[in-house]
Order: sequence, then structure tokens, then C-alpha cells
Amino acid sequence: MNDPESRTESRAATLVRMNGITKRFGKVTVLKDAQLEVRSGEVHVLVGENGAGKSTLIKILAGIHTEFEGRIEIGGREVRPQTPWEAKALGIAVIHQELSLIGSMSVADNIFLGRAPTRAGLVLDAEQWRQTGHWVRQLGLDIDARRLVEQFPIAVQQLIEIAKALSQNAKVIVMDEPTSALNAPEVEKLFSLIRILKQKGCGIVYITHKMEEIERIADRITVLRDGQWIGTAPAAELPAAKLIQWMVGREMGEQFPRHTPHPGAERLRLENFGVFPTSFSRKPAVQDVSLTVRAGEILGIGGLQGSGASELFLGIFGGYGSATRGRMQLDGTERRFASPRQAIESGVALLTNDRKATGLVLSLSIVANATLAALRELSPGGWRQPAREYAAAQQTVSPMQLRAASLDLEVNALSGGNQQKVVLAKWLQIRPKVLLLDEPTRGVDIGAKREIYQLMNQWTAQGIAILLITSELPELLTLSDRIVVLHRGRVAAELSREQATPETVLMAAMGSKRVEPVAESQN
Amino acid sequence: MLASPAGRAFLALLLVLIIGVIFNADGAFFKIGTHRDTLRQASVYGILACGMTLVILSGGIDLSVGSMLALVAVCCAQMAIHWNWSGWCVVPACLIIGGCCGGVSGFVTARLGVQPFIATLAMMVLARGLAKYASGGMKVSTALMNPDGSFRYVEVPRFFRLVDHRILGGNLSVVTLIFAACIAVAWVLMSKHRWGRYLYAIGGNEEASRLSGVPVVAAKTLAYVASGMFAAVAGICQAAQEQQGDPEAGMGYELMAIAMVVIGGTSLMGGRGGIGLTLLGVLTIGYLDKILSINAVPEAGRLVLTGIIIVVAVLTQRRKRT
Amino acid sequence: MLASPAGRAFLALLLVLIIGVIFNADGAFFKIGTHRDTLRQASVYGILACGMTLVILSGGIDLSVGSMLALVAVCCAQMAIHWNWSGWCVVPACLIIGGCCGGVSGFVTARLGVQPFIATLAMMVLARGLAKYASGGMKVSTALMNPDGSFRYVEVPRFFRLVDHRILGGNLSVVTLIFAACIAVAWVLMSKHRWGRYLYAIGGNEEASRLSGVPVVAAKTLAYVASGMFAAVAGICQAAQEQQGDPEAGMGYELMAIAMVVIGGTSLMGGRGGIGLTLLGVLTIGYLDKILSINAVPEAGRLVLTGIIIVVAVLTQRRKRT
Amino acid sequence: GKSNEAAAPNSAPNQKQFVIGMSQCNLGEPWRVQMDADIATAAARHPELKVVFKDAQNDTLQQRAQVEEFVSAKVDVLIISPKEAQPLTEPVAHATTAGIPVIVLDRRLLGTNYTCFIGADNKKIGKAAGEWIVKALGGKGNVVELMGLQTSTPGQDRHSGFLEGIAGSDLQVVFRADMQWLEPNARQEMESALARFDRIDCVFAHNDDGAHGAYLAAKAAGREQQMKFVGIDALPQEGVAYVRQGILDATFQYPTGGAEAIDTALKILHGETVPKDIVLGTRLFDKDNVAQGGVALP
Ligand SMILES: Nc1ncnc2c1ncn2[C@@H]1O[C@H](COP(=O)(O)OP(=O)(O)OP(=O)(O)O)[C@@H](O)[C@H]1O
Ligand SMILES: Nc1ncnc2c1ncn2[C@@H]1O[C@H](COP(=O)(O)OP(=O)(O)OP(=O)(O)O)[C@@H](O)[C@H]1O
Ligand SMILES: [Mg+2]
Ligand SMILES: [Mg+2]
Repeated sequence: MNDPESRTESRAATLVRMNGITKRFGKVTVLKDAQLEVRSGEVHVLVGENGAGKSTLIKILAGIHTEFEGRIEIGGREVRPQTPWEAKALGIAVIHQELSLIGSMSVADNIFLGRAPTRAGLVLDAEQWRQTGHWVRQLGLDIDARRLVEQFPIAVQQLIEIAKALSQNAKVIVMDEPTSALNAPEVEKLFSLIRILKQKGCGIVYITHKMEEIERIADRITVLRDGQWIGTAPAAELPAAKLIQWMVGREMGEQFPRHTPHPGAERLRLENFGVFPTSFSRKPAVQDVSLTVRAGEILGIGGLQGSGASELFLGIFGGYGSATRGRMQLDGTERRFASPRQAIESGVALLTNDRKATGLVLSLSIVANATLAALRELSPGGWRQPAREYAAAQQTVSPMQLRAASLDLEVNALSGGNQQKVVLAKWLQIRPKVLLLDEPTRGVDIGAKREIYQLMNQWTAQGIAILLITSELPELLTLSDRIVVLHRGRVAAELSREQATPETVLMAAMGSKRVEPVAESQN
Repeated sequence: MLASPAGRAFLALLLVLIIGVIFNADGAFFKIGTHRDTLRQASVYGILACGMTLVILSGGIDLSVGSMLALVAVCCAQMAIHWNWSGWCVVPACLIIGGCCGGVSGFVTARLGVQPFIATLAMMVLARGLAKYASGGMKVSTALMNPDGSFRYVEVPRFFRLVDHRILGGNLSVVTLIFAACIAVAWVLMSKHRWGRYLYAIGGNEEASRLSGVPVVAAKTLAYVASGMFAAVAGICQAAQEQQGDPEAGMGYELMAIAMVVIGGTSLMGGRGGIGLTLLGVLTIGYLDKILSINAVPEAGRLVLTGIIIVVAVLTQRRKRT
Repeated sequence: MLASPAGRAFLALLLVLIIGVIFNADGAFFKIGTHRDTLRQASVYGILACGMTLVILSGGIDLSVGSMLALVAVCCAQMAIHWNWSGWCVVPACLIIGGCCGGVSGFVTARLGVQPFIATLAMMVLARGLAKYASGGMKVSTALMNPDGSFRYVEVPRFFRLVDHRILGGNLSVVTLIFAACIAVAWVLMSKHRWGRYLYAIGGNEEASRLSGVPVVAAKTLAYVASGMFAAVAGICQAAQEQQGDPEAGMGYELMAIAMVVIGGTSLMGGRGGIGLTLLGVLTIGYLDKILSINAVPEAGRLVLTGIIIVVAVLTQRRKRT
Repeated sequence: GKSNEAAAPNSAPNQKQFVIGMSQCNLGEPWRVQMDADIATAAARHPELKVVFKDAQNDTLQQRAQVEEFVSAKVDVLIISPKEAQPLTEPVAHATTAGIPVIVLDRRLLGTNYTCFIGADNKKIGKAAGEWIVKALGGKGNVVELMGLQTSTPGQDRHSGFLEGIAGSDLQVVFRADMQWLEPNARQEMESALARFDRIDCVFAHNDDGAHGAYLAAKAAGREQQMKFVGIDALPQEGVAYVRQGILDATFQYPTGGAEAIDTALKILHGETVPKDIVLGTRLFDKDNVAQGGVALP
């Protein structure tokens, strides 16, 4: 059960060896002479900052990028996978960072996409459903294999993605940030599965930005920086501090900068707030939620996937139109937002949990994205003033150390972390009073994470009230002044900083035990 | 029932049928002949719609079906009337012609990455041109010109008569049967065959499909080939019913076919829909046409009503953005 | 230079011009008159393409421009010839008519969430019907029928002559000027006004735009209204040049306009492109037409060549899938 | 638009009502609108007649369906202006065998299985136009021919007739293009012709729209005085009007035969025998005779 035993001795057979891998996109070189060796029965963690080239390296192994220099050996034989299909045949299964599920198709069709059991070309649906059921149950999911993937929240989708990879019975399984949308219990499930796979002799490449995960499952660690191979070492020989130095190339202070609360006047108050996402269900995703946030305070929202946290945020933000119940007060005045527009005009900002789908316009430049929400006041009378927009974007982006050649770059050329900073910049443009952050550090590297934490401190110092959803417990516990835990769309507990421990939060989140809410002493 | 797209599409059809019952042109709407003719008229469009459904599901669109129909009709008439080949040779030959045209636009779209709209637009113009070449700008009919410029008339080929025939005591046209067959084929391909899954997947998320090892290029190209072949079948039916090959045939049929697919409820974004829906769409528009026609609504009114009813029909089944 | 879409679009135009230089129809291609006429001919399409660009950028499509052109042309002729209103009243009236038609399809698409293709298809049919109502199926010309069925003839309205006029020693048609003006207006709107940025954003990612406070519905609807107004301008030009209002005018112009936009390099997926590209696209197709025409290429050949050249032109500028 | 429902033999009880079904292949062209109008005006003079108009929107199969509809509606007389000879021959034959007299307007059907054909001869008209041009140009000069859709029989006949008409003269057809009956196309093609040839003496267009488009092109080039413009169809509000306004030099009427159709229908309904073939003559309208309403040509 606990890690030391499950570590494999280094005599194990080598499954994959990648050597001298160099990859260019046009002029930019994103991988320089990188290398990676995966042994049977080990969890090989691949780490590095955003844009270090981890995913690119994996995509080369998966036969997605086919133009590159260097050699790949699988089972001692030199290979050069030209298509994802070939890579699969070579026993490589990949869980990609960007979910590669098709929302408009059923769970079964997704899991067996491209390799459905057929007779005379005709798909054997019953067979598919049977096997699908088997695999999803392994992940502790109990879902109907015939339902469309899009009907599940992002967390469930990620589990389906994992099931898809497992079901290929591959020798090497690559997981590119598989837990970026998972909550503790599912992560546990995944880890125990990984242990089983190790015993079966599979090799696992595991990409993550979460330190505690590295500490828990890593056997060996390979670090990339700016596309270069920095080193590979057994986890035991890489304490966190050293690891971070390898990644960032410099010493870095503690991961979570001390958060000093500056509680001010009450900013946002919800009373018996309920949300009815018309899009898919008559049943409320959120009901009877009452909470308050004060200026300069960070209120953490805890809860498992499906707890309705995102719906709560969208509801507050007017994302579902006026499909909300209950009362909402902003700075003491009764408000109800019928559209995001109204919310923004009165200083409420929402950072959604899926930047590619709902956060950014990938085809537009950094400036355009960073000024989109504030475009109205930046263009009085409707006529745009590019210089002014540029200056504004410049001003909000600069404190974030955005790594981009120029602000006129299309955002889809940026790597995950930097894209996230652009979204943050967009919301700072409107000088918000209340900031709703849904998974602000999803897929963001430690360096960038730390910067975001620091920014959050600055904002609270400026009197902004922050509501924070995060599936990373440490983050939730250390950043929040208070934590409201949701369960099935209802408040299961409200915990003060002192009361909040991993146990209490998880208990409440799973709805098992009810913790006494703290007296409203603050106000 | 209203939850399912099929239910909603059915509602639209119902709507039209009710209109028909109300404005039944002194009972003409209740004569079986009327329905037989409606189906016969809708068949050619319907056959095109089958291919169109495959293409649209894969996230594409095919504007060239009308022109391919004309090209095939011309060639078909050439072979059947002038060179009097038997149907056993003509039909495969026509399918090949249609398949090739489709293959070209498929290649240009799927392999070369040109937007389907523009690739098939080009094919639409090109195939029309070929049709005019092949026919020398004349209709290919049973009137053959003698060297001296006079005309002699040959028999209408047997298999033309066969296709243009009626069965069940004259209550069902053969072309309607052919249409039904096309629907059946398309249905098996789409909802049972592996390839159909590929099309849904590609239409739903092309990049993800590629990552999952779906042969995207091949699957997409095949969709256009299929569309070309269905167009060929439609062309044969057209030629057989007109007993000639008209290079001007099929003008604007592509929009008709697309409208039928979309009114059925298949999304032009791709990935959602099915052939059953298309069938409903075909019937909806087919009956709409017929009702306006038996009531002898003048053209202006006919156009206005068509426009309005299309919108109403689609409104009954719009899906709210999630 | 080839990196930028503009560069690639320019390449396509160059390609066509070179063809023109080679097949110059014994020097006709080098006469200034030829180019003046090419521009005049392309202007009406080009004006439609301006509106089409706005709509396509926002991720939509407008099939109704051709019919709206006809409707406006008919009404314009009615007002100018029969009721002899002055241009100062006719033009605004026409713009309002066009704007309303566009507004309706905009409302149905943006507000009611019907797919743009089908919503504007319906409007295409509907507007054509209205045009026929308004004109009674006849061309609205300077020949007025007396009660007794005989005809009397009125003058061609001054402002028709004005629009169909030429300036700079007959080397530039006024319609070309109007087209240039439309390009300018569209350019200002798209690249200098907030609304243009909204259109790009919506075309790029509608949901993200909505959650960033972009007034999606309004912005989209306005795009269709604008398209309708540009169609109205085109309709006025058409009527003025034909000195009559033809309810059959503008058939198939929508495909032409779309082709021009896409050949320019604007993506039908929305979010990427610009009016400058459209200008290049208009010139490309305009010159292609003209070159085939001055060489008196027979119909069939014209179609085939057009099809091929369109594909080649687009291939010169396809963006590789990443 | 629901005002005129299909044949309802129940309006005037006192007197026997006759229902005539009229299937028009396409109301896109003004000439065909005129045909319907002529029929309507002619029928209006006979209260016992009721005409039901249908428009096949240029779709052969749809027109075929309309014939079937009329047959099942048991109209007393069927008038059809067919889009295609071949495909409509059979449905019409069914109609006649069902005992419904059929009058075929404008375009012929194959065989003889109809009651009466009324129409003009495009070839003859094309020939007449050709001869007129030869005379007007004194036997020589450069001519531009703007042809109607060459996949359509009228286009082909007018073309071949024209060639016959100018045969033997020194006329040169320097530029020939298919403008598909459309005025904008005609204008574009004419512009091309003007760009290529400095000397054009006459433009012959297969319909008046085409001629009008050509005139506008020439006028824009300031060369309309240098050439003659000849068209075909001579609809009162188009061709004839153009001649009166001095836009066209001549136009040749292509009669719709609407009025004749109603006369024949009445004859049939009253049991009189009618000729199998009624070929309508054409009328020439030019500067000199347009005031008198043109002259009939043999
Ligand atoms: N298709 C592409 N075209 C151009 N540049 C690309 C492409 N894909 C990735 N890049 C660039 O290559 C670099 C490495 O990208 P990659 O996705 O491998 O980083 P990563 O290590 O996975 O970062 P993250 O931890 O955020 O996922 C980044 O700078 C990215 O911008
Ligand atoms: N598109 C959808 N269709 C059907 N049900 C959905 C959909 N999206 C969410 N739900 C349901 O709404 C509830 C809340 O989902 P939501 O995504 O808000 O969870 P969450 O709290 O945001 O989890 P996470 O922490 O992963 O974001 C769950 O019961 C989920 O099943
Ligand atoms: Mg990555
Ligand atoms: Mg969520």
C-alpha cells in the first residue's frame, strides 16, 4: 500500500528509450536533445515548467509529431511511429493533456474509438457496452455506457479518458496531467490502479505539476527545462527543493507564500441561493447556498466533482441567465445578474475551469484577449484605440511575467500556464470587486502557480474578494481564509482556517459527517 | 418524445401534414395518387440527401451533388440510349463516374485541407461544365440526329422504363423504392458500420479522432465518394424519369438536399444527427411542396410560405446552446 | 510575405492576372476599358461580399443576399420609376428594406438559435417571393401599363443615370466607386470599431465571448443587418445599371459572394480573416470571369476552367492543420 | 396566396362550368408570365371558363406531377407549355387516353398523342432576324451574337435559324457568347466584345433582355450609335418598348399563343374539330412600323 514497497529495483527491463530528441515548430526549437527512458514496472514522472516540452516529447512518442531528430527504441527495437495508430500497435497508450474525448458520442464509443469490436465491419455495440462497464467500474465510476460524454462534468470526463487509455492493455501508459480536474477520492482510485499496473509490469510516464503527487508515486523523475534534458534521478535522490531548482533553474521560496488576510467590509452575500442550469437538467445543480465574502478575503469552495461548485459560480455570474433562486447582495445592495455582461459591469469576474473552451479566444492576440472584457471602457463611443488597449494589456500582464515574444501573438501559441495568465489579465482589466476563480492553477507549473498565489495576495490586499474552487487540497487549505464545502449542490460545512484539515474537508465533501458551521462572528 | 431530435423532426412533419389536411384542395390531398407522386418527386432529392447526410455528419458539406447528378444523367443517357448498353453496365459505370467526382472533392478537402464549402463549390462548377461537354450542350434524348441533320427516334431503353415504372397496382413508384433502398444502405453504414462511427467522431472533434487513431483522411474522403455515388443513383433516376440526359438538370438541388438534412435536425456543425432524421426532413419538404402545388398557390406566395414554414419547422427543434 | 494570408491571397490574384496576360485576347486585356469593365462587373458581387465577410467572420453565413438584392432592386425601381421619388428618399428606403430582411434572419439565427445556413436559406426563399409579389412577376421597367393595357414610357430616373455613370474621362464606373466606399466602410467597422472586434471574438469562441461580457446576440444580429444593407446597396446598383427592377436578379450571387470571401482567405469557421482579403478575392474571381469572357471561351470550358482555377487559387493559401 | 384553390366545379350553377388546367413550365421568364396573362385575359371574356394556373418552377418532374394532378382532378381541357418534349410526352398521352383534350403551347412534344399544338417557329424567327440584319447592313459587316442558353431548344433554333438567314452574305459573326437569356451576362459579354473589336455593326441577341444589356454596354462605351441592336420576343413592355424608345432597331415577336389557346379550347369544348398544328406567324417591330403595331411576317 505505502510507496517504498511498490518501488521497483532498477534492474527492470527497459520498455522505451528516447534519445537525442530535437523538435522544431518552424523557427522555434521546443526540444533540444531531450531523452527519456521508461522501465517496466516503474512510474516515471516527467516534470518541467509550462512550455518545457513535456507534452511535445510525449506526442512524438505517440506518433502525433512525426518530424523530429533522434531515435526511439521500444523493446530494444528502433521505431518511428508515424501515426497514433502505429504507436498504439507498439503498446503505447496516451492520456493527452487536452481531453481527446468526443462529447457528442457515447462513453462506449469514446473508449473504443478507432478500435471498436466489429464483425464484418459492423460494430458490436453490446460487446462494447459490456467491456466499457468493466473499465469504468475499475475507476469507481458507475455510469451508463450509452450516455453522451458531454453530459458529464469535466471530472468524470477525465476519468473516462483514463479508462480509455487503460482499456488498451498497453505496455507503456503515458498520463499527461491526468489529475488536473480530479478531486482527492478519484486521485486515490487512480493511484491504486497505477500500483496494480506496476505490478503487471507496465511502465508509466506521469506528467504533473503537483508536488504532493510526485512525492507519492514517483519512482524516477526526469526534468525538462526549455526543451532541454536536465537530468533523470530516482525520486529518493530528488528532495522537493532540489527538484524545483532543477525545474526552475534557480532557488525558489516556499511553494505557498504566506497569505495574510486583510478582511474588510462584506462584499458578497448569498442567501438560499439556487441554480438551475437550463442546459441539461430540471433539477437544481445548486440549492439553498448561503455564504458571505468580505473584501480582501479568500473564500475556498470545497467539494468533489459534481458538487455544483462551477454551477454556483456561473449562477452568481449570470452565466445561466436569470435561472437562479434566492437572494444575492453585492456591497449590501440586492443584485441579480441576468447576463455575464451585467456581472462584469458591476465588478464581478469569473475565471472558468476550462480556459480553452470558455476562457480564451484562441484565434485572437494576447492584447485582444486581455482587453476583451474591458473593451467597452477602452473604446469610448465605440471607436477602438489600439494604443490604449496595448498599454492597458501591457500594464496588467507585466506583473505576471508572461513568457511571450510579443503581445500580438495568437494565444494558442502559448503554453498552458501562460494562457492562464492571459485569462487572469483579462479579468484584472475590469478592476473587479469580486473574483470567482474556478481551478485557477489547473495545468499550471509550480513557478507560475506561485506567481498566481502571490497575485491573489496582492489582489486581496487591494480589497478584492476572492471565491476559489480548486481540486488541489493543499491549495484550498493554505490559500483560503474560510472554506465552504459543497455536497450535491448544498452547503455541507463551513470551516474556519483552524477547523480546516484534509480530513474535515473530505468528510464534509463526501457528505458523511456534518461539521458545525462557525458562528458568524466575523461580522 | 419531444426530447429526442427524432421526435421534434416528426413534429415538423406533422405540422406540414396538418396544413395539408386543412388545405386539401377539395380532397386531392386524400387521394393515394397524391402521396405516390409526392414520394416520387421527393425521391431524387431524398437520394441526394442520403449522401449529404454522411458528408454533413463528418462536419463537411457537398455543394456539388446537383452538378454530379447532371453529369451522371447525361452520361447515363449516352450509354443507355445512344450506345444502348444494358442496365447492368450503365449503372456501375454511372456509380464509378459519381464516385470519382466525389473522390476528387474528397481528396481536395480531406487530404489537401481545402474548406469543404469551397472545394465542393469548385466541383459543382466543374461537374456542370463536364456535363455540358459530354452532352455537347444538347439534351441527350431518344431523338438522334442523322448526318443530314434530320432526326430519327429510337426506343426508350428498357431499364429506363423499369426505373420509371410503378408497382403495387400503380400505387408505388420504383424510384421511391430506390430511395428507400438508399436510406437503408445509408442507415446501415452510419449506425452499424465502423466507418459510420468514424464519421460521427470526426464531425464531433476531428483532432481528438486523429489522436485516437481514427483514419480521418480516408474516412472523410469516403464520405464524399459516397455522396458522389448517391448523386449518381439520383442522376440515373432523373435520366430515367425524364427519358433523357439534361446537362442543366439538378440546378439548385444541393440547397434542397441540405435543407432536407438540416430540417431533419442533423447539425451542420457535424457529429450529431442521423439518416432517420433526414428521412423525416425529406418528407417534410416533399409534402410542403406538394401541398402548395395541389393548391395551385402562385409562385410568389409559394416561395414566401416555403420560407416561413422552413423556419417554423426548424424552430420546433432548435437545441438550446449548452 | 507568403507567410501572411494577405500575401497568399495576393498570390492567387497574381496567378489569375498572369493567365490574363498570357491569354490577352489579342491585346484586349491590356486596354484600360477592359479593367474598368471588370471592376464594374465585379462591383455588385463585391458589395455583397462586404456584408458576407462580416457575417462569415462572426461564424455565420448569409445565403439570402442574392434574393435581398432582387427585392431591393424591384422596390427601388418601383419607387424611382413608377412613383418617381428622388434618390434622397429611395436610397434610405432601400437600405431600410435590406436592413429589415437582414434583421429578421439575424434575429432567427442569433436570438432563436437557428443554424445560420438554414435561417438565411429560408430568408433567401422568402425574399425572392416578396420580390415577385412586389413586381407581379414582371420586370419593373420604364414601360408603364395604362388601364387600357397599352403602354406609356417614362424617363429613366436621374439618379439611375448617375449610378450607371462614369467619371475620370470614362475610365471609372460610379458603381466601382460605390464598391470602394463599401469596402472602406466595412474596413472601418471591422478594424476600427469595437463591434468588429466583437465579431472576431464571437467567430473565434462564442461561449468565451459571452462569458467575457460580449453582447453576442446583438453583435451577431447586427452583422446580418449590415449584410442586408450591403445587399440593398448592391440592389440599387443592379437596378440602376439594368434601368429596371428584375425579380429574378441576383440568382446564385450568394455563392459567388461566399466564394470571393473564402478565396480571399477568410475562414468559414469564423474568427479569422478580413475585408482586405475579401477585396483580393473579389478581384481574383472578377478577373477570372473577364478573362474567360474576352477570350469567348464556350460555356462548358468556362465552367471547367473556373472550377479548376478556384481550387488552385485556394490551394495556394491553405493553412496547414496543426 | 390561397385565394385560388384548385378546380372547383361549383361556382355558377345556372350555366355549365368548364375548368381549364394550365401548366406553365416556369414563371421565371417574363415571356411566360405574359403567356399566362394572355390566357387569363382571353378567358376573362368567357364567364363559363375557369382557368387554374400551375407553375412547375423549371422542373420537368414537377410539371409531370402537375399533369398527373390535373388528370386526377378531371379538368375539362389541359393546356400545357412543356419544359421538355421527351419526359412530358408520356404523361400527356395518359391525359388524352383519360379523355382529357390537351393543348400544347410553345414547345412541341414527341409523337402526336395530343389534341392540338400551338406555337411559333424559333428557327423561322431566327432566320427572319438574320435576313433583316443582312438587309439593314447591306450584306456585310461585323456582327455580335449573344445567344440564349444553348442547352435549350429555343436558343439552338434561334441560332441555327440566324445562321441560315445570314448564309451567303458577307456578314461576319466576330463574337459569339452564351448569355443564358440574362441581361447582366449579356452586358458583360458585350463589354468584352467592345473591348476586342473596334468595329461592330450589329448586335443580335436571342432575346430583348440580351439586346438591352448589349445596348447599355455600348452606350456606356459611347458606341451605341455605331451599331444596330436586334432582339427577339417583342413583349409589349420590353422589346416593343425598347424599339419605341429607340434602344433597339428591331425586335421579332415570339407570340405566346395564349389567346389562340383559349379560342381552341372553346372550340374543343363546343365539339368543333380543331387543326392538329397551329403555327403562329411572327411580327416585326422596327422604327418605321412600331407605331402601327408592327407588321406580320409570312
Ligand atoms: N503545434 C505547435 N506549434 C507551435 N508551437 C507549439 C506547438 N505545440 C507546442 N508548441 C510550443 O512548444 C513548447 C512546448 O509545448 P508543450 O505543450 O510541450 O509544453 P508542456 O511542457 O507540455 O507545457 P505544459 O506543462 O503547460 O503542458 C511551448 O512553448 C509551446 O508553445
Ligand atoms: N453538461 C452536463 N450534463 C448533465 N449534467 C451535468 C453537466 N454538467 C454538469 N452536470 C452535473 O452538474 C453537477 C455539477 O457539475 P460541475 O461540473 O459543476 O461539478 P464541479 O463541482 O464543477 O466539479 P469540478 O470540481 O470538477 O469542476 C454534477 O451533478 C454534474 O453531473
Ligand atoms: Mg503539456
Ligand atoms: Mg467545475
